[in-house]
Amino acid sequence: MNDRGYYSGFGGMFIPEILSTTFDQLIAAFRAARSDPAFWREYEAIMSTYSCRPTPLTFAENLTRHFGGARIYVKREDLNHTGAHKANNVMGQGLLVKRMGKTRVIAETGAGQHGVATATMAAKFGFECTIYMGEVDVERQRPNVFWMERLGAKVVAVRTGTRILKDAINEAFRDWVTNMDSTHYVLGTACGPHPFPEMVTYFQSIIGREARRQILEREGKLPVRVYACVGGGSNAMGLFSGFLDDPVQLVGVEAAGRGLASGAHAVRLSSPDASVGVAQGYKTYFLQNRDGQMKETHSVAAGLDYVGVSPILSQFKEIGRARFEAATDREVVDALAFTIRKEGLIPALESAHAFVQAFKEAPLLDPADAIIINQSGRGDKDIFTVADAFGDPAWQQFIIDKAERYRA
Amino acid sequence: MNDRGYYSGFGGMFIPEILSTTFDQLIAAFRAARSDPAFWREYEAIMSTYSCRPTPLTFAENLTRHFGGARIYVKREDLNHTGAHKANNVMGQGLLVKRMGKTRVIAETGAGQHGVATATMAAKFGFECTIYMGEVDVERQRPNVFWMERLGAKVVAVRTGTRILKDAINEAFRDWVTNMDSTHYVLGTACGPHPFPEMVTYFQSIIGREARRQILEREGKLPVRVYACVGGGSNAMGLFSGFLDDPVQLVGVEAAGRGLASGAHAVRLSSPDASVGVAQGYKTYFLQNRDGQMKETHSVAAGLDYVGVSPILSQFKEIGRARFEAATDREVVDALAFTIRKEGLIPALESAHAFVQAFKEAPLLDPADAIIINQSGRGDKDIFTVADAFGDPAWQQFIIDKAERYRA
Amino acid sequence: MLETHLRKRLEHQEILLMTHIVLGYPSFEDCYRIVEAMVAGGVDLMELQIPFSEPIADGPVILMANQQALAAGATVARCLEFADRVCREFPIPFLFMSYYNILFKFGVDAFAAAMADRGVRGAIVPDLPPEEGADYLAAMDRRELAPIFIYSPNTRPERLARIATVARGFVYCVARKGVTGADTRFSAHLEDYLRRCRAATALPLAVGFGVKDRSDVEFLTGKGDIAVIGTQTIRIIETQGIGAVTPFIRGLRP
Amino acid sequence: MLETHLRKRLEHQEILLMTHIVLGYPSFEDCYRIVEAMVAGGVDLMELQIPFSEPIADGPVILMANQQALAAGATVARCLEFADRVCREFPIPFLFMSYYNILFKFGVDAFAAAMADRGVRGAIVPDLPPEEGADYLAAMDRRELAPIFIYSPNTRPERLARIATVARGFVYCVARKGVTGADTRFSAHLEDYLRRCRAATALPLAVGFGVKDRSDVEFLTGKGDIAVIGTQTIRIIETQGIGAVTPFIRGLRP
Ligand SMILES: Cc1ncc(COP(=O)(O)O)c(C=O)c1O
Ligand SMILES: Cc1ncc(COP(=O)(O)O)c(C=O)c1O
Repeated sequence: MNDRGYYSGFGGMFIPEILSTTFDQLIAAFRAARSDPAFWREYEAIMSTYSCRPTPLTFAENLTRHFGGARIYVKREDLNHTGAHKANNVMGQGLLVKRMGKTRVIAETGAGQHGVATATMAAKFGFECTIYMGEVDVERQRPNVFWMERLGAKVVAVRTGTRILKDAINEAFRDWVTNMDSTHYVLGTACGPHPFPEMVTYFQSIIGREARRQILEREGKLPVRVYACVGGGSNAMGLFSGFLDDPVQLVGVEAAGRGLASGAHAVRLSSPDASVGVAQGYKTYFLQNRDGQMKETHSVAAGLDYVGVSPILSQFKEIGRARFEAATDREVVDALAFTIRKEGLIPALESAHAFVQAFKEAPLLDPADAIIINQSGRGDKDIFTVADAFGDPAWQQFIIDKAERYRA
Repeated sequence: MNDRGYYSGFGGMFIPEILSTTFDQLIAAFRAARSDPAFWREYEAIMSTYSCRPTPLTFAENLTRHFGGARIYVKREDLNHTGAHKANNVMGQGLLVKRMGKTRVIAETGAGQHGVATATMAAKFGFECTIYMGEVDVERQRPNVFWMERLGAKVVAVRTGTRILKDAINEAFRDWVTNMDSTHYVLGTACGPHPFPEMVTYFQSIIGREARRQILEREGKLPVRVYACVGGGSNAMGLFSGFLDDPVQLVGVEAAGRGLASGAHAVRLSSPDASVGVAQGYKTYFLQNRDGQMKETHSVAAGLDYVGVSPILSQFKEIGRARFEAATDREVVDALAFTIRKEGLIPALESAHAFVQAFKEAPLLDPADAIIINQSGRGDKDIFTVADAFGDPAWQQFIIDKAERYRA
Repeated sequence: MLETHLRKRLEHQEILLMTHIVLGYPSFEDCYRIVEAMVAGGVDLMELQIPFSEPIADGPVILMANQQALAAGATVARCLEFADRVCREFPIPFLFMSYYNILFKFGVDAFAAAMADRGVRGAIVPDLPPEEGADYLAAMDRRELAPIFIYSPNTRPERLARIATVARGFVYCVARKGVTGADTRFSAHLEDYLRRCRAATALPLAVGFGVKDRSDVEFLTGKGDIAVIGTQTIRIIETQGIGAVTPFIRGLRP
Repeated sequence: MLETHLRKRLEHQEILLMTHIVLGYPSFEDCYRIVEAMVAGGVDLMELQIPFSEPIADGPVILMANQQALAAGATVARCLEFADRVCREFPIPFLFMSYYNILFKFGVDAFAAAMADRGVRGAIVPDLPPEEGADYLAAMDRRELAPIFIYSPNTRPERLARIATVARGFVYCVARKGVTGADTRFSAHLEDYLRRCRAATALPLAVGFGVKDRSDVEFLTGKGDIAVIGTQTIRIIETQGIGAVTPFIRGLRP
């Protein structure tokens, strides 16, 4: 049988029989698109006219000076339309959906970022759109729900399981097994059954391609290390893709939440709480118990709060091609505050994980060296979380006053 | 005496004596910068590495199809860092501040957009920063206040006058007459005493320069009309600048608020409630009474809620170089909802004013013609206002629940 | 072997009945009483679902049952114990149904061994297509256990044939697109589909997803060999109690 | 002419006192009583501020007074009426102080005519630099009214001289950077600055911004010709009432 997307034994296609034909079609459509040079051109054209690609590579002069080590560059995925790298993936899949002649898209979302991106793409391409979102996330990410609805998407609050991202994925699959003929499932990260890890990586590779070209233009040489946060792994794979054949250290940063020892985290690649398993259609490291039941995860960054991880990153871990670290909620909020103050950049809480690790390592590197941090998204979407992390009393008063007026 | 920035009698420099030397310096610094080709290059370099310039020109295919007239293009200033065209102005002035060797910046803000942009620039350049904001605006734009504070700015709630934008401008001037030696006042729009209208226009002209080049590339010809909302006039002047010498109709759209007849609006260039006057350092059309006392203004878009208007636009009105229209709050919310749904674009409420007028005119134009709408900023900053305009009950419940938790 | 057993039963019954329970829901004690009631009602074979936290192919009713079973403390070990007991005490074949991670974490070979040990006759693993199941097939084969595979209305002819080469016991024909528990229109369309299934394999055909009552079973009679009653029994227990199970099952066939 | 009048007074007083009120604050009636009290206390001349909605050069105290006067219904017409009355009833020169828009909307020439009509002797318009004031200068000149201009510590020497060519009556020397009402350190620095002002113009010098008490006035004596007491009298009225005004003014000079 033909290629099923294995990466050193991770990955695969663990899908219900009813989807086999759908996946065959998807793989064929993706293969055809990828081998058609016009397709990537079309993709680049839409990304540069509808979103803002190439996104800039910003030299963080003040951070560099402060840490006194490597020259710190920031890849600005936050400047994408809808505010994160998620746009790259959805627009790419949107073009495929058009090629496949489908008329409806569905997606899961945790932070809401991928949901907004998908709903945006659907509005642009004229697709019907349903977004599945764990009830817990619907509650904590209401602004994103509001925009998805304005964009014309139906947002379904998933009330099963732990009512977060993984449950939304399950629910999206349940929709898909019912409506596969009209519907494409726009998976939001480099996870899930083949060809999603490969396909999402392909679209996100635009990050790394640009970053490589940009850093060569600016520094005349490659960076020594590149940093990305790891939720499902798509922004990390996107950045890493640009440097796979180079002598560049790839550093992925997972969410250590309240600390590795607390159990309240989402560290799959460097924690004894994780082990290899098969769920949501693919084989990778999962946070699961001995029976194979998935555990609850935690991160201050909703977009990293996920039990699985890209099988390609599991491979990178296994073969030593990437190094994985973790950052706690506290470290993340501190790095976020510091980055805002020093550079006027507001990384998403997810992205701030990458900043934490880069800040730890930059001082130890040679001032002649460069590093790149992937700012996968912008943090103003996180105001409800960030304001809480800072415990800002004026913000709380504002909300209380607002509520008072709504009650009246 | 030398040039004092008059445009068919509008403009001028009505400044307290104590600022005369400061303005002399500023004019000299601006002249020197403008005649130094390296300066614009430096400006473009920072805008393309720190913000996302050139911003895209997006073809609004669905809107075009829907209206069945001119081909509608959208200039995407919403993709700037900090989410609006305000970034262009503040980064430019920031470079001037560095040239002048000052160490502190102050700014007024209404919507909060210019405050966030200035605070961002200050963080990036390492300046001290104080932002003046009417108390009413502090209350309705709390998220922006939160970010300004995180960016290290001191936000002063102005409790005098009508406690909105114009009062914040007065208060910023009061600061400036005290601290002019260390401090530059980063005025946020193409208003105020000379050289601000000219200088802000100069920096914002990057919008029009790009848009002209882009539309020629895409359409092979000039647009027949270009549309921009008009608060102080900076985004309009920015776009218009690209087409001054061309046979292109320039259309500015002011805020008709609850309707021209209601008195609750901010229409200065096409309303009998406005007349020529002198305030805040310059001569232009103001919404004022017979004695010359300024009136209260209203718009659903905080950034258009201002009594004065760029003297250059007053000239354009006078000499017929531009046409001015107005859009009501209701029309604006409808156009916003429609644009989100059709194109996946979320214009700021300010920008949506330009969309309203373009939508009225597009069907009457030839399908072979192109028009450009300036999307001066992104609307997700407006969620508290937009959610109220839509009366979204789920949003209200979310805020009430959040408040409950803060009270506990 | 399972297939032989089923063929024998089919000599006496025009159509067999297979039911489904989620182990540990509402409790293991109740599950025992339900099995008892089902056997009394005349079921021919049963699926015992080992609950999983991510039951991707199940609809809301069974999904909730999975979650509640886990919340109440169901483990794989207790499920094996339960299977051990019912296989000893009741004269019908039992199958495990679960998702692949349960087998994978247990060790596929160890899991097959544990099944054989306890007398479980086969397994249905809806997220394990044959292409991903080489180890599983080998382990099941070694112990003469039946790996039950699935046909769907979307499965292409050449794939139906390929699946037939590895399937044992019977083939589970999903009656329609969708998850468990939703309504199925029993139609000419379905008849057509079952004809295609029959052409692809010599194994008995189970037909599942949406079988609710006697008229459904009647419709299937002559077209399939086994009617699978899944979600409907859970609904009956939830609304009418375990006492209603025996008469319900009994009423499904004339 | 105003200058001549002031020179005459200066023959009898080492330093003159100029006070400031915002017309209509707290009310026109109270304003009248305040003028009465100030004249009784011995002020030599007074600024009558016509309130404006955007008093850009004023600090919080006078700013608030402007707003409250407007909120209470102060209009330019009522201010002119008031000026008419006090000019007739009190033997000191009165000046208008306001922002340019008030004059501009009234019509600059009409405004000068109205001043002349009512006996107001000059005007201070802090947001109207001489370069913007050609019409105003002409209108004032035609009626022998004094356009009072401002010197600031930041004004360059050549500009001091240029302003001197158009100024009439006296020159208002702002003692420091900032708005009205903030504290001023009366220092050697200030002395220096006033020496520069003196060198630039032959007109009498008024010194304002921050004069609060007798020691401030003493400091200024010999360096300037007119001490301007602005915000401080408003504070005194707000905290001690109008009754405190006469003794306060009286106590400013020995
Ligand atoms: C801004 C941002 N960064 C990172 C992530 C994590 O996803 P991934 O690991 O696929 O990049 C998310 C997910 O929502 C996100 O919104
Ligand atoms: C997004 C946006 N557009 C427009 C404006 C109006 O300003 P201007 O007329 O100077 O462009 C503002 C002001 O805050 C704004 O935030």
